[in-house]
Parts: sequence; C-alpha cells; structure tokens
Amino acid sequence: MSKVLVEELNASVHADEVRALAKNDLLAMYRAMRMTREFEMRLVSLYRQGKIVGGVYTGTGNEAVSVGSASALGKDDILAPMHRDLGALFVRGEKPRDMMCQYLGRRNGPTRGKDGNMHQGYIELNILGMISHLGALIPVAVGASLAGLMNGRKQVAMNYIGDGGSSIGEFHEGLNFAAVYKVPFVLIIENNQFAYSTPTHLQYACKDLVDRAVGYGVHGEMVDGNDVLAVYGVCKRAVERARDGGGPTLIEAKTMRMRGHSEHDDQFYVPKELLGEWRQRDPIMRFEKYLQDHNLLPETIRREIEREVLAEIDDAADFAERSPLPEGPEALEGVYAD
Amino acid sequence: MSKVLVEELNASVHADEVRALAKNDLLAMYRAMRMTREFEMRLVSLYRQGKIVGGVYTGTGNEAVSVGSASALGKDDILAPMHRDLGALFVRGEKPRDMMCQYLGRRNGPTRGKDGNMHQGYIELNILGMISHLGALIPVAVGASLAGLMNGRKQVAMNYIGDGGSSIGEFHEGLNFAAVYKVPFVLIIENNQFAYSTPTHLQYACKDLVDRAVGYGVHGEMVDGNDVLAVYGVCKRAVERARDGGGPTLIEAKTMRMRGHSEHDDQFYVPKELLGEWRQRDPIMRFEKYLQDHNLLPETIRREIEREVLAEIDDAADFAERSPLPEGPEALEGVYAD
Amino acid sequence: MAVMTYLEGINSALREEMRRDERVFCLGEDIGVYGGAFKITKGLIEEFGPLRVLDTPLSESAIVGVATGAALMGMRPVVEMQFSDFITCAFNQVVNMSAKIHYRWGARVPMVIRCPSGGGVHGGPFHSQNPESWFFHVPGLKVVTPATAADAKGLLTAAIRDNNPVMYFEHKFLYRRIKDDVPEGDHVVPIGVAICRRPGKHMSVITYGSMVHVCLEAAEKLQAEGCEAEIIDLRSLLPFDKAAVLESVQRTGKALIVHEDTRTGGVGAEFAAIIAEEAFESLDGPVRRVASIDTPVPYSPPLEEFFMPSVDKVLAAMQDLAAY
Amino acid sequence: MAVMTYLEGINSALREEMRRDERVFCLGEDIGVYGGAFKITKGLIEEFGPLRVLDTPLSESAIVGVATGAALMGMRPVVEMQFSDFITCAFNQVVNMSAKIHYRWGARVPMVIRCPSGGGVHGGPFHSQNPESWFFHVPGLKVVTPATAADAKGLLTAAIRDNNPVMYFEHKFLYRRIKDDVPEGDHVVPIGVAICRRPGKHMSVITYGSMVHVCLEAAEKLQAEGCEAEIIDLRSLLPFDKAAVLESVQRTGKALIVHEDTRTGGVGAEFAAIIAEEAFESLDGPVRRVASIDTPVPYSPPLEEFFMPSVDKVLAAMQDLAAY
Ligand SMILES: Cc1ncc(C[n+]2csc(CCOP(=O)(O)OP(=O)(O)O)c2C)c(N)n1
Ligand SMILES: Cc1ncc(C[n+]2csc(CCOP(=O)(O)OP(=O)(O)O)c2C)c(N)n1
Ligand SMILES: [Mg+2]
Ligand SMILES: [Mg+2]
Repeated sequence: MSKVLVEELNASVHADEVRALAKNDLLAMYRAMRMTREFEMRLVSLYRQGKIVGGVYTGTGNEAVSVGSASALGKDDILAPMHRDLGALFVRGEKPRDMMCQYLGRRNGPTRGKDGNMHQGYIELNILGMISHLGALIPVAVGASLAGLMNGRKQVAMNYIGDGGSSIGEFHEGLNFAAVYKVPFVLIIENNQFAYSTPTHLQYACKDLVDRAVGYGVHGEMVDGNDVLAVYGVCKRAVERARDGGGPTLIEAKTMRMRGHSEHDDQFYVPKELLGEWRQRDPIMRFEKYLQDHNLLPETIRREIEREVLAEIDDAADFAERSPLPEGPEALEGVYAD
Repeated sequence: MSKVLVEELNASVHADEVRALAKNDLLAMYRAMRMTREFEMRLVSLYRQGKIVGGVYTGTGNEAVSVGSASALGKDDILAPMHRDLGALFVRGEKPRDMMCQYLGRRNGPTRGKDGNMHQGYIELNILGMISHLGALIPVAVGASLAGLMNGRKQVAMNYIGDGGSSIGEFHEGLNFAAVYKVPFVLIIENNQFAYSTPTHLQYACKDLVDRAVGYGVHGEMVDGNDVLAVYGVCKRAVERARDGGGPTLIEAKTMRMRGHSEHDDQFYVPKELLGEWRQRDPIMRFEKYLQDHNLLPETIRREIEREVLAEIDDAADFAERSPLPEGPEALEGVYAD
Repeated sequence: MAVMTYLEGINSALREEMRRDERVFCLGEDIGVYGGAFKITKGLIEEFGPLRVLDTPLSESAIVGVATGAALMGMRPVVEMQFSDFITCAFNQVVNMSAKIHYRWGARVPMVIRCPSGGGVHGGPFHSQNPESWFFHVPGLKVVTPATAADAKGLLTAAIRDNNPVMYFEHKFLYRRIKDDVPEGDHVVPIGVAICRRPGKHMSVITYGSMVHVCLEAAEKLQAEGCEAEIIDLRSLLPFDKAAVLESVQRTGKALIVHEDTRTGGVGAEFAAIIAEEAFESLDGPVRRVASIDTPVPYSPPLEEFFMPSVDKVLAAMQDLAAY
Repeated sequence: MAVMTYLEGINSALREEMRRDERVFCLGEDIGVYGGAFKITKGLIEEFGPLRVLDTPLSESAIVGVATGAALMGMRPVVEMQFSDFITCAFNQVVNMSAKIHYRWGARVPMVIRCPSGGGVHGGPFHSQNPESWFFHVPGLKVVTPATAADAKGLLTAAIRDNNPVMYFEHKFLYRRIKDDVPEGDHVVPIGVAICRRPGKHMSVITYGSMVHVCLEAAEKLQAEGCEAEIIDLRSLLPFDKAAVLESVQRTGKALIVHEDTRTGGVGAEFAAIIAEEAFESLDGPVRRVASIDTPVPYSPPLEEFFMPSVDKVLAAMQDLAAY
C-alpha cells in the first residue's frame, strides 16, 4: 500500500480542535476508515459472488469525509448519513454483523430484510435512515435538530449530500428552513466530482458549491475531503457553532469517488489520469503516513488493527451468511406502528 | 394624487438603456402602469360587489417591477408572469376585455371560464400561464428558453417569483438548470416584503435574496423595484446578456405589497408606518413626477391617458358583465389536445 | 355538549391536544400571527408561542420533512397545508419518507398533515382539489375525512395521538357552514370506524366528507318516494371500515358510492371493487358511483356546478338504483 | 419483422422518432455519454449530440418542468426518470402543471415521461414501485404500459407523436428478458386500444405490463385443467379500452384483474368497479383481483416474492374463479 507516493496531509493539523484529539481518538478514526474500506471491499467480492441482494455503492476514496465528520459529533447528536457514509455509521458504533445482514437481506439486519444498502436508521442512537431519493433526508434532519431546540437538548444534526444531490429542491428548502430557525444543523456536501456519470460542470455552474452558503445566510466552509483531520476540525467547529446557537453550517468537502457509481459501473466516463491523481491523495494512506510520521502508529499496532478489522469482517460475513432470510409472510408486518 | 410628497426617482436614468427610450416608450410605460393600477382598483370594487369569481390579488405598489421588466423584452421573447404581474401582461398587449372576462369567469375569457386570476397563457404571444403552486413556473420558463436555444431563435424567457416563492425547491432546481445550460433566462424576485402574512425574516436568513446568484453562477442584480426606469435598465441589460449567450440573470427588485395578500386580507400584520414610508415611494407617482419634471407629460396628455384608461376599463367591465358564462357541459371540453 | 362549527372543532382539538401534550406543535405557512388562511389556528400562537406554532418559509417539502424529523425525535407535529392542493409539492416526503419509515426501520412517525380540501367555493383548479385517493394508495399512511364538527374534533384528536402519519382532509366548504354538537372534554373518534348517519333498508350509500350532507339531503327527498337509503359515513378511508360497508350492502342489496373527488381512480373504485368481490352474492343491482367528472376543477360557477356531485345528481342515481 | 428485446424496442422508437422529427429530444440524468442507467438511450448522444440528448442536473422537478416549457414552445421532449420511483419528486409538475395546461388555456404539451418501473429485481422500496395509479387519476395525462417489445416501440412512438403529456411505464423486469417480433418501419400502437393476448371462453383476465406474461403462463397451466382464460392486455390505462374489457367479460361472465402494483387503490379497483357497474348482468361470479400486498416493496427475496403476484397466485385465483 505505502509503495505509492502519497501526498502530505495538508490539514490544519495544528488547529485547536485537532490538537485536542488524544492518540486513541486518532487511532479510532484510522480504524474506522480502515474498517470502512475493508468492509466495502468485502461487499464488492460478495457482490461478485452474487451474494448481495441489489447493488453495492462504496464510499471508496470518501472515507475521510464520513469518518472525520461523524467523529466531531457528540453521542447525543443526530447523524443522518447518505449512501457513501458507511464510515460515519462505524464511528457511531454500527456493528459489522448488522451491516452485513442488511446487505444480505437477512432477518437479523436492522431492517429485517425490508430494505437494503445504507437505508437503516436507529432511533435509539439518533441515527436517521435515508431513502433513495436524494435530498429528501435534508429537511428531515433539519426537523430532528429543530426537535433538539424544542426539547432543550440542543442536539446537533449532521447530514450529507452529494454534488449531484445538491441540485434537488429539498437541498434549498431544507437549508433555508434551517437558516430561518437557526437550528443546530450541519450539512456536508461530499463533492466527489461525479453524480453517477454526470460531471460537476453538468451539475452546477457556480465555482464551488460552498458558494451557496451566503444565499442562505449560513456559515460556509470548504475543506479537503481527503484529509480526515481537516474534515474533523471544520466539522467540530461547525458542531460547536451550531450548539452555541450560531445556526447551520454548509461544508463542502472536495473528494473523489474512486470506484464506479455502483459495482456494475466501470466508470469508463472518468478520465484515468484524474483517478490517478486522486489516488495519490488516498485519504487512508495519507492519514496512515501522517500517523506514522508522528510516531502514532507503530507497525505492530497497524497490523493489529488490520487483523482485527479483517477478523470482524470475516465474522460478520460468516454470521450474515448463516443468518436466516426472513419468511415471506413477514412482508406483512410493520406497515403501521401501534 | 400629487399632493403627497413623492421621493425622487433614484434610477440611473442616465444609463444608456434608459436614455435610448423614446418619449413614446416612456409614455407607454406610464400608461401601462396606470392601466394596471386602475384596472386592479376596478377589480377591487367588482370584488366588493360580489361580481368576481374567487379572490383578487392586486399588484398595487409593484407596478414598476412588472411594467419596467416586461418593457425590456422583445416581441419574440417569452413572458412568464406571476400573480402580481398584470402590468407585464398589459405591456404585452393583454386586452382589458379579455382580462375582465377572465376575472368574471366568462366564456369569452382566455381560459373560457376554466381558470381564474392571472392563470391564462397565450402561446401565440409567447406568454406562459402560471399555476397557483409558486415556483412551478420557473423550470417551465427555463424550458421555454431552452427551446429558444434549440430552435436558434434565442428567445429570452422572463419569469417572476416572490420573496415567499423563492423558498420553493423549484426556484433552486430551475435556476440551477438554467445556469448549467446557460439558457437565456431572466428571473426577477419581486421582494415585496411579505408572503401573505409572512415577513421576510421568517422567509430567509440571507441579507438579500440576490445573494443567491453566486451560488448558481449566474449574474445577480438588485434594483429599486419602485423605480420603473431602474427596473427597465437592469432588465434590458439582463435580456441582452441572455441573448448574447451570457446566461441567466437573477434580479431582486425591492418593493412593497401595498394591499393585503388578497382582497379579503386587511393586512393587520403590516406596520402602518411601513406602509406610510412606502407610500412616499409609490412607483406611479414617482414616475409621473419624473415625467413632469422633464416636461414629458403635459397635463393634457396625462388627462388624456387617464381618460382613455378609465374608458377602456369601463368598456371591459361592461363587456364582461354582458358576456355569457359558460354552459355547464363545457366543463367536459378540452381536457386533451387533439 | 357544545355546539361548534366544523372549523371550531378543528381548532378545539389542536388547542386541547397542545395543552395536554407539550410534544404537540403546529407548523405551516401563515398559521401564527395570521392564524392560517382559514383562521383554523387562530389564537394558538398567543397561547403557545412561536416555537409551538411555527410560521414556516413557503416550502411544502421542507415543512413535511421537518415534521417527519421532529416526529422521529419524539415530537408530535401537526402540519397545515394552506390548501390541500399544495400537498403535491411535498408528495415525495409524504409517500416515500414519512409513510415508509416504520416499515423499513421501525421508528415511529407520529404526525398529522391537515389538508383543507374540496370545491364548491369557486377556487378553480388549484384551490379545490380532493387529493385523498393518491394517499389512500400508500401503505403506511392513514387517511381520515371528517364530515361533522364532532368528527372534525374527534378524528383530529385521534390523528394527533396516533403513532403513524395521518392525512387529515378537512373540507373547506364545511368550515363555517355546518355546526353540530361536540362532546365536552376528551373526544376521540377512532380511526377506521364508519358511522351510519341514516338507517335505511333499500340501498346503501357509501360516502364521506362533505358528500355526507349532500347524500343525507338526497335521502330525505328519496324518502318522499317511499324509498329508504342508508347513509354510511366512512369517516376514515385508510384503514376503512370494510365490515360496516359489507354488512350494510349485504342487508340492502344495493350500493351507491358518492365522493366529490373525480371518478376514475377515485377511492370509490376500491369500495365498488370490494363490494363486487365480497358482497357479490347479495347484490341486487350494479354498484353505482356518483363523483366529479374526469377533468380539473373548473373555475366558473356553471362549470364547477356541472363538475361536482349535487343533491340532484345523487338523487337521480338513487332513483335509478331503486328502480333497478 | 425484426426480433428485438423490450429494451431495444424503446431505443428504436427513440432513435427513429428523433431522426424523423428534429423537435424530438431526450433529457434526463445520465442519459448522454452513459446511455442511461439501463442503457436505453445508448448511442443517441453520439448520433444526435448533447443538445438533443441532455444530461441534466439531478432535479426531477426541473427536468419535467423544463420538458413542459420546451413542449409549450413546440418541441417534443422525452424525459427519462432514472427510476419511476423518482417521479414523486416531480409530482407537482406532472399533475398540476403539465396535465392541466391544455384544459386551462388551450396550449399543447406534447411530452413523454419514461418511467422504468416495477419489481422482481430486488431493488427494495425505492427502486421497484409501480406508480401508475396516481397518474391514472389525473385527467389530462395519458398512461401507457407496454408488455412486449413491439408494444414498447409502438406505444412509445404513439406517445411521442401525441399532443398530450404521456406517462410511459416501461417495466424494468422485461428489458432484457423478453424478445419478440417488431414490425419494421413506422410502427405505431394506438393509445387506448387493448389487445387480446389469448382467447378463452371461461373467464376474462384483465392485465397489463409484466403481468401479461405471468397471466399467460398461468393460463397455460389452467388449460391443462380444461379451462380457458382469455387474457386482455390493456396496453393503455388512460384512456383504457373499456369496450374491449366489457365485451370480453360479458362473453365469459367472469373477471379477474391482475396487476403488480399494490392492491388498495390500484388501477384494478377501477376496472373492477366498471365491470361491477356496467357488466353486472353478465357476471357469473365475483370480480377478483390479484395484486401486490399493501406494503412498501420489501427488499429481501423471500419478502419480495411474497409481496408480488406470481404465476401460482394468479393460477390459484383462476382456479378459484373457475370453480365459482
Ligand atoms: C431524487 C433522485 N434522483 C435520482 C436518483 C438516482 N441516483 C442515485 S445516486 C445518483 C447520483 C448521486 O450523485 P451524488 O449526489 O453526487 O452522490 P455520489 O453518488 O456521487 O456520492 C443518482 C442520479 C436518486 N437516488 N434520487
Ligand atoms: C407552493 C405554494 N404554497 C403555498 C401557496 C399559497 N400562497 C399563495 S400566495 C402566497 C404568498 C406568496 O408570497 P410571495 O411569493 O412573496 O408573493 P407575493 O404574494 O408577496 O407577491 C402563498 C403562501 C402557493 N400558492 N403555492
Ligand atoms: Mg457525487
Ligand atoms: Mg411577497
């Protein structure tokens, strides 16, 4: 892995928020990123074996965004992740077994086989589940943070959207609502250069998507989305601002989708050189190098983390494959709450 | 009327576009504004007499926006007006008789009694009809201008939206689409301070709505919406820019809704002083004063215009009242085109 | 018992539920200081303040989405659409987000969307629609359609206490036109239970909302001809009281379904289909429907009158069915 | 005659209409260089260029609205929804804007919205829906649902040439799974005309889309029991071929309606209601429906299988009806 020449982390690693991180915090982030990458690679091979129900959308290359951002939340805060934010779920304690059952359509999964992909939520953990319709979760996350204002718990809600999803009407309606009511809300645009096959110049004509912040009267930040510490720092400040009554922040994290839109897509439409350039900035390798350069990740620890992660994934895949599928008539259950 | 102390027009009346206007053009604009105001006052009295089917939403106080902007369009351009833009329709040659028949639900009206208010369109005149759902016309107007790009006619589409309507998702989707395809499109936000009873601070949190332009990568302009010449100038430049391939412009015209949301609304929620201040800036009185100060509107002409306008309105009201209502079974007609 | 208008019934349910349960709050356009386009929420902001009666930006998807998010976190939002016609702007939020959450990941979404609906007020194509059938086809939603002041209150109370998203269609034409006795105190009309508004042995008329009154009037006239129509007010459309419908039709042998919404694909089709399937052996005549014609709602009064069901049209259908 | 897949039928209609009439253009997400999520538009951008095959921003309301505006100015846009499920994001544009313009002010809105729909592909709740019944209830729209490659081509050609907004529901499951003969050259299947896919004298099965194939298979099996089911493929839902339906039912005396969409409030209710009203005298049994259960479309295969109609379920309903 480390054969490739890796760019330096250009994070403002000296920002107060980042300096306040303990070694354990850093290693937890590293571990979550590794877990995300390896788990998704396992999904890819299960997909190729025909074991996944439906498609597989990986967040490969975007791990720094989802892990760095979710790490900035408090336990009581609300996470509303999108389809490439598996990393954020792992940060919040998602179990690989659960996630694997979800992908394999098992009864043991968090949606009991009712839904797939990343579509689960856990209300006890303040995690909201997405629907496929991009942007639809934005006002919902805003509403969750409004509840946090109303009940005095000041729960900050963090939600994500892609460069593509940012074109949907609910991006506008949700962010505007959040701004007017100054709810504690953080919206992260994961600008990974493509929406399926659509490049950014066919998606928007502004220079940067963060240019939209001023039009809502919210704070805007741009960040290197392949630098987990930079992402963490920006998000931490946004979360604190939100909690202190400073209102929403719109963060644009620039990154790159390194695999196809989903595993059936070979992304022939993405220039090879572009992928090559971004490969130099791989968020995991960069963070690994940073940790190594700062003597925070001795090879023994690195190996141990790797071993643990892979073992957990093996266990999860094994568990999921042994778990029962739901029985047909369970389809009738749960349409209504009591 | 001119007893009230009227603010000066602070238009950049020396702008090239405005200087290029002939005296006749100026008088036509004046006439259209008077026609709009007087026609709507007649609607109000007909409403009080119970002769109008449904409600009456006047554009009182906003005449400079609709007349100034529509005057900047060429004949082949596309007009997509909203509910307070009767003035724009008059600029485009709307007949008071037709309009009155529309409000009285007559078969002679442009919708044959099928719809009310300002909901008609005239495809031969490149005028698109709104629906009540605010914002819904924005992408439609964008599509019309896209057709103008495709067929080589470079027809510019001009569309309007309120401070309230600007919060709707289609504002975002439509303007973004227009920006990406650089269609010849001009969107005018008629910021008249209220959306029904909702003041602007409950509608948006940015400073000015024109702050949104940068987030779409389109040109943005702010203008005194009670200064018809300033509106004309800004719009004329926007139309020319659009036709020359410069893409869309977002214009915010600041003005004030001087009557209730609709005639049943006494707008108790609007501070009296605010209305008083804006009354000083009445767009018709200001323009009248400007014309008089520049010896462009001798009293004889002013009287003649007034007489003509009132006579046309009398005639229209008379005509509409004598016109037949549709027969019930006509409700079945026209659901589908042949 | 207190005599109230339909409108007062709605207001009273909101006020009492907001007093009873601080998780209940209202949001919508112009519902605060202005008290709503129809003054349904009048007085609420004065009593409960602007964080429980939220004047929102003009953005229906955001309004419904925000309500869903707040409901997920344990609040009990009541949304007002300014007109039911505008629910189409929030369609995705309702049918794909709110309606499906419980089925998918088990969380409760206790929320109500109040939709002032219906015609007869010369509102034209965009201020007169009856959009219930779209939602009737969405598992996960509940749909209620009160016809009286008592039901307006009782069904809204039930809807607010329900742990599912409930579409509450309140008929604009009834707001100030009808008045009836509303029980004092806690008044809950259970969702899914129909009521017989008029017993009769010659035919069953299945209806709801404003058409209940039209059918009752027609039934009065029919009585003069010696024929007794039974009027079943469904009150809830989803779930609906299938047992009550079938029991009545099996007894009378004839069924007429009446709704104000347009005919093709309206909810009446489902009731007719169920009757044709499950009460087939009892039927002494074809299942008839009276509904609006298949056009947008026209604006001019003669057109709208032609468009909508009326006492005369319902009476004619009753006579026709009676003669079968 | 050329043998084509269903998918090729769609592509061929697009290509030929774009060649024939330069006002025809396509717009949607990823339909250009990528050729669409299902590769339906493959090759079109190469032939017609990026101003006739528009890759749009991810914004369904804008896509439909832009199409409407272009149609008003004389173009003939064909929209691709990436999945029919996303049409809910453009719902207001379709039902209140496109559908009602002609009625209101007389302008033509010649446009097509292609909606890849249907389940059986383990797509879960948001990539499997059959949203036709919502649009079936909207006067001003036309709705078509091809079941064969020939109809896929012929109905799309008719839709493109129609001067009204047409919802074109193409079933994803059929794309590459069926192949049939498509007439060469100009092939138009008129909107509103049903076709009998299999004659039979013992019962009429009214269906459309992918269920045509399921019903044909069930009818084969039923035949072994000496019972002949007639299979009517509606092809168009709005307008639908009422005469063909009534004629068949009046002849056979029994009616079974089959659709993949969920049951309550599905289009089948309307067909059942019409049969119960207008063919009442001919009925020798209750009007039966087979449809998906009233839930969101579940994801895991055993659940989805339980959810959807199948050959076995249709066969059981046929046997039941035959025995009545
Ligand atoms: C409203 C809506 N329209 C279309 C789609 C289909 N779709 C799924 S993902 C996707 C691309 C999303 O791009 P982006 O938002 O940039 O996120 P990314 O996948 O690149 O992370 C599309 C078009 C959808 N899910 N929702
Ligand atoms: C989508 C939608 N929601 C609600 C309404 C009801 N409504 C009609 S006009 C209006 C206020 C509009 O305010 P604004 O856009 O500022 O225009 P103004 O009337 O002030 O000119 C509202 C809420 C509507 N027409 N459309
Ligand atoms: Mg992207
Ligand atoms: Mg306004």
